[in-house]
Formats: sequence, structure tokens, C-alpha cells
Amino acid sequence: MKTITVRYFAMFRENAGLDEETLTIEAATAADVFSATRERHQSAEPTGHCKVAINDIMADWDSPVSNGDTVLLFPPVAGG
Amino acid sequence: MKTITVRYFAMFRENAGLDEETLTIEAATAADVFSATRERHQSAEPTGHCKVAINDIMADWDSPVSNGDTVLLFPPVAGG
Amino acid sequence: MIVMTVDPINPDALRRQLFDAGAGAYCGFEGWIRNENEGQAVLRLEYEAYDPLALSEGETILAEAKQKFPFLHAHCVHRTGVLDIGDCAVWVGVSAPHRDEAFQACRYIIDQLKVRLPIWKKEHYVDGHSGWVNCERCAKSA
Amino acid sequence: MIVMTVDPINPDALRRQLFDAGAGAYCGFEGWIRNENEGQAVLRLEYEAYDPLALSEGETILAEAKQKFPFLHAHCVHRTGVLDIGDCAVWVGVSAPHRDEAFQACRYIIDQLKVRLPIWKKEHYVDGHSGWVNCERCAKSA
Repeated sequence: MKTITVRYFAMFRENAGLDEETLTIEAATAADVFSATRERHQSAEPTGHCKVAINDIMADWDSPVSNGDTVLLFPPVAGG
Repeated sequence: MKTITVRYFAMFRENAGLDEETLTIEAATAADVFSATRERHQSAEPTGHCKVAINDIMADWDSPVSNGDTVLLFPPVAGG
Repeated sequence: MIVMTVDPINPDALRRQLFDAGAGAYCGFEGWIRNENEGQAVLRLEYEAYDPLALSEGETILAEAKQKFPFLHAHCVHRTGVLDIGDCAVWVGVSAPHRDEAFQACRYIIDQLKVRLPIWKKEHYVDGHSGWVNCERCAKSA
Repeated sequence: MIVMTVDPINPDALRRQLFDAGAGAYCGFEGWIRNENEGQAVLRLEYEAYDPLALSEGETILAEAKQKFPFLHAHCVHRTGVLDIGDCAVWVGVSAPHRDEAFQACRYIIDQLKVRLPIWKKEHYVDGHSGWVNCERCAKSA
């Protein structure tokens, strides 16, 4: 089990009803963390156009997560 | 013989030493007027990148000129 | 340089920062809040960003643009918070020796910013509902 | 609309004329006097134009651009007279619903203006001589 801090943005934040939470979960990759949050908050968003960062660095869905990491979950972006 | 007013711009004006002059010449086309002015002012500029207007309307070198027309001679342009 | 701000953008003050005696061309782009999107009448927009990564990703984009289209100076400012119709949400300015690099770099920067920066916008429509742009599936799951 | 003027160009005042609630994008281009051209150090430039035909040809170019890249508003101002390094010689601004039309129309307008308008520039170099740009052969005959 790993302790992972998850931060939600935009639609993900609204859907979860919070900015941030700390989970103790079985998770090898960023994708595993995303799955756990989807179950937790009944979200159906696929990873498709979403992005993820680990400890403020852009990452891939198969990037490994370590105990104590902060995982940032970004819904599809729309700047400009 | 036709009476044609010729207006010179930029380098053509500097080369001729005047803005405008009225010539009485044998000229069927704008190109003929240009030739007459080149002889008159010892200019070697070919029609290539130059442009011509007759009575304030852009014209071609083979456009006909009539008695009383004003022919504008434009050296190669460089706006902007 | 890229800046994220909640304050109104002042394009004239920004373009002056790009002045250079070696610059023959300046290209500027502004994204304005439009009163309509995909057939829906828009009232106002709400921008949210994650500034730390928006700034670092923005600097990466500026560096890529400089390598592809050598320019002299480029700046970018993106606004967040609540914006009304006509407000400037994003500004990009580029000065370069010649116009080709200025146009191409400016276009590259705005195109990349729009798809890579962690910025989200929520449209508030005249009919009272609202929606996150580009996020239909997450909207459905709400 | 195209304007020929001997007065300094004010890009900020000009871009405001293009505001439109339906515009999501604005692209502006400025041509600045550069301190160098083709390896020669430039001191200042002198622009001469034949205004009546510059205006009519300019309007033709704007109409062509609108047909090719439907935009909302486009303006252009070209300055004449003596300009110093850093001065703005030409400004083009376009507002459009989306950025693609704004960029493409702006680029089309400046590209065409540069080759079609009866405008000439004489460069005055730091070493004291001067020359008409694009007019090597007439220079030779002088």
C-alpha cells in the first residue's frame, strides 16, 4: 500500500467535490491512481485526452508512483 | 503625335529631376511612353519590375494611350 | 517569458517590451472572449489554471518556437478567473528580423499553448447552464 | 479600411477599432524600421507613396483577403515620410471568429501590400550613402 496525495483540477475537482485528498492504495502507475479515483468518485472519464503530473512534473499514465508522491489529475485542457 | 503628361515617382523622379512633364510624342502604348522617357533621361531601367498607371488606373505596358492621358511611371515597389 | 495573471492584459504595454533595433517585424495574437461557441450564446468564461506547470510548459513551448523560427523576443500572458465578452484571455507577441519568423513563431506558440498548458475554461451560457470546454465526457459523468 | 499617413502609427488605438463581440481572435502585424538591411547599417528610411492608387489597391487587397479568409474586421495603415530606427512603418490588424482566419488574412494582407502598393523606400546608410530598395538597376543608371 502506498500513501498518495491526489490533486483534482477543473471538472475533476467539481466531480470529486474537493481539491485534494490523500489515499492509501495499491498503485503501481499513475493510471492505477486515476482508476482508484474514478471508482471513488463514480467518474467515467477515460485517460484519453486527460493528462497527469507527478510531483509537479508532467508524466505518462504508465509512469511509476512511489509512496508519498503527489499525483495531479488534469481533465482535457482548453487554454486561450 | 499625342500630348501625354508623364508623372515620375521615387527613383524615376530623382533620375528625371522633375515630378511631371508634358511630352508631345508618337506613342501607341504605355511601353512607348516609357521608352520615350528613358531616352530623354538616359535611364536604363527595363519595364521588368516597374508598373504603370494611366489616368490613376493600373494598366499594362501594352495598354493604349490617348491624347491627353496622364501616364504614371512606377519603379519597383517596396512597401512595408 | 510567460506570465499567468488574474489582472486584465494590456497588449500595448506588452508589445513595447519586444522593441529591438534589429527587429523589422512584430506579430501579435490575442484571444478574445466571444459571445458564441458551437451554437450556444455565451455570457462569460471562467478560466482555471495550474500555474506552476502552465509556466514551465509555456517556457518549453517558447524555447521550441525560438529553435524552429529564430526570433528576437517573444512573450506570452494568459489570464485566469472570470472573463466577460470582449476581454482578452491570452496574448502572444513576437518580434523578429523578418516577418516570416514573426508570424510562424506566434502561430506555433498559440497553437501549442492551447493544447498543452494545464488551463481549463468553463463557459456560462445565456440560457443559464454551464460547461467545461473539451470535456464532454466528464460533464456527462457529473 | 486602409489609411496612408505621415503621422506616427498608434497600434493600440487601431486594434480597438476591430473589437467585436463575435471575435474570438485578433492578429496584428507591424513593420518596424530595422537598423540593418542586406548587411548594411541603416540610419533611417524615407517612404514615398502615390496615395490615390495605394488606397485603391489596398482596398482591393482587403476585399480579396476577406473572400479567402472570412474575417470580421481588418484595417491597415501605412506611414510615409522620414522614419527612424524602431518606428512603425506599417500596421495590419484583423479580428475574426477563429484564429486561423485572423492569422491567414493578416499574412495575406501584408504580403500583398508589400509587393503591390505604389510605395517606395530609400534607405539612408550609416556610411553616408543611400539607395532605393528593390531598385538596383535604376540606381545604377543614376
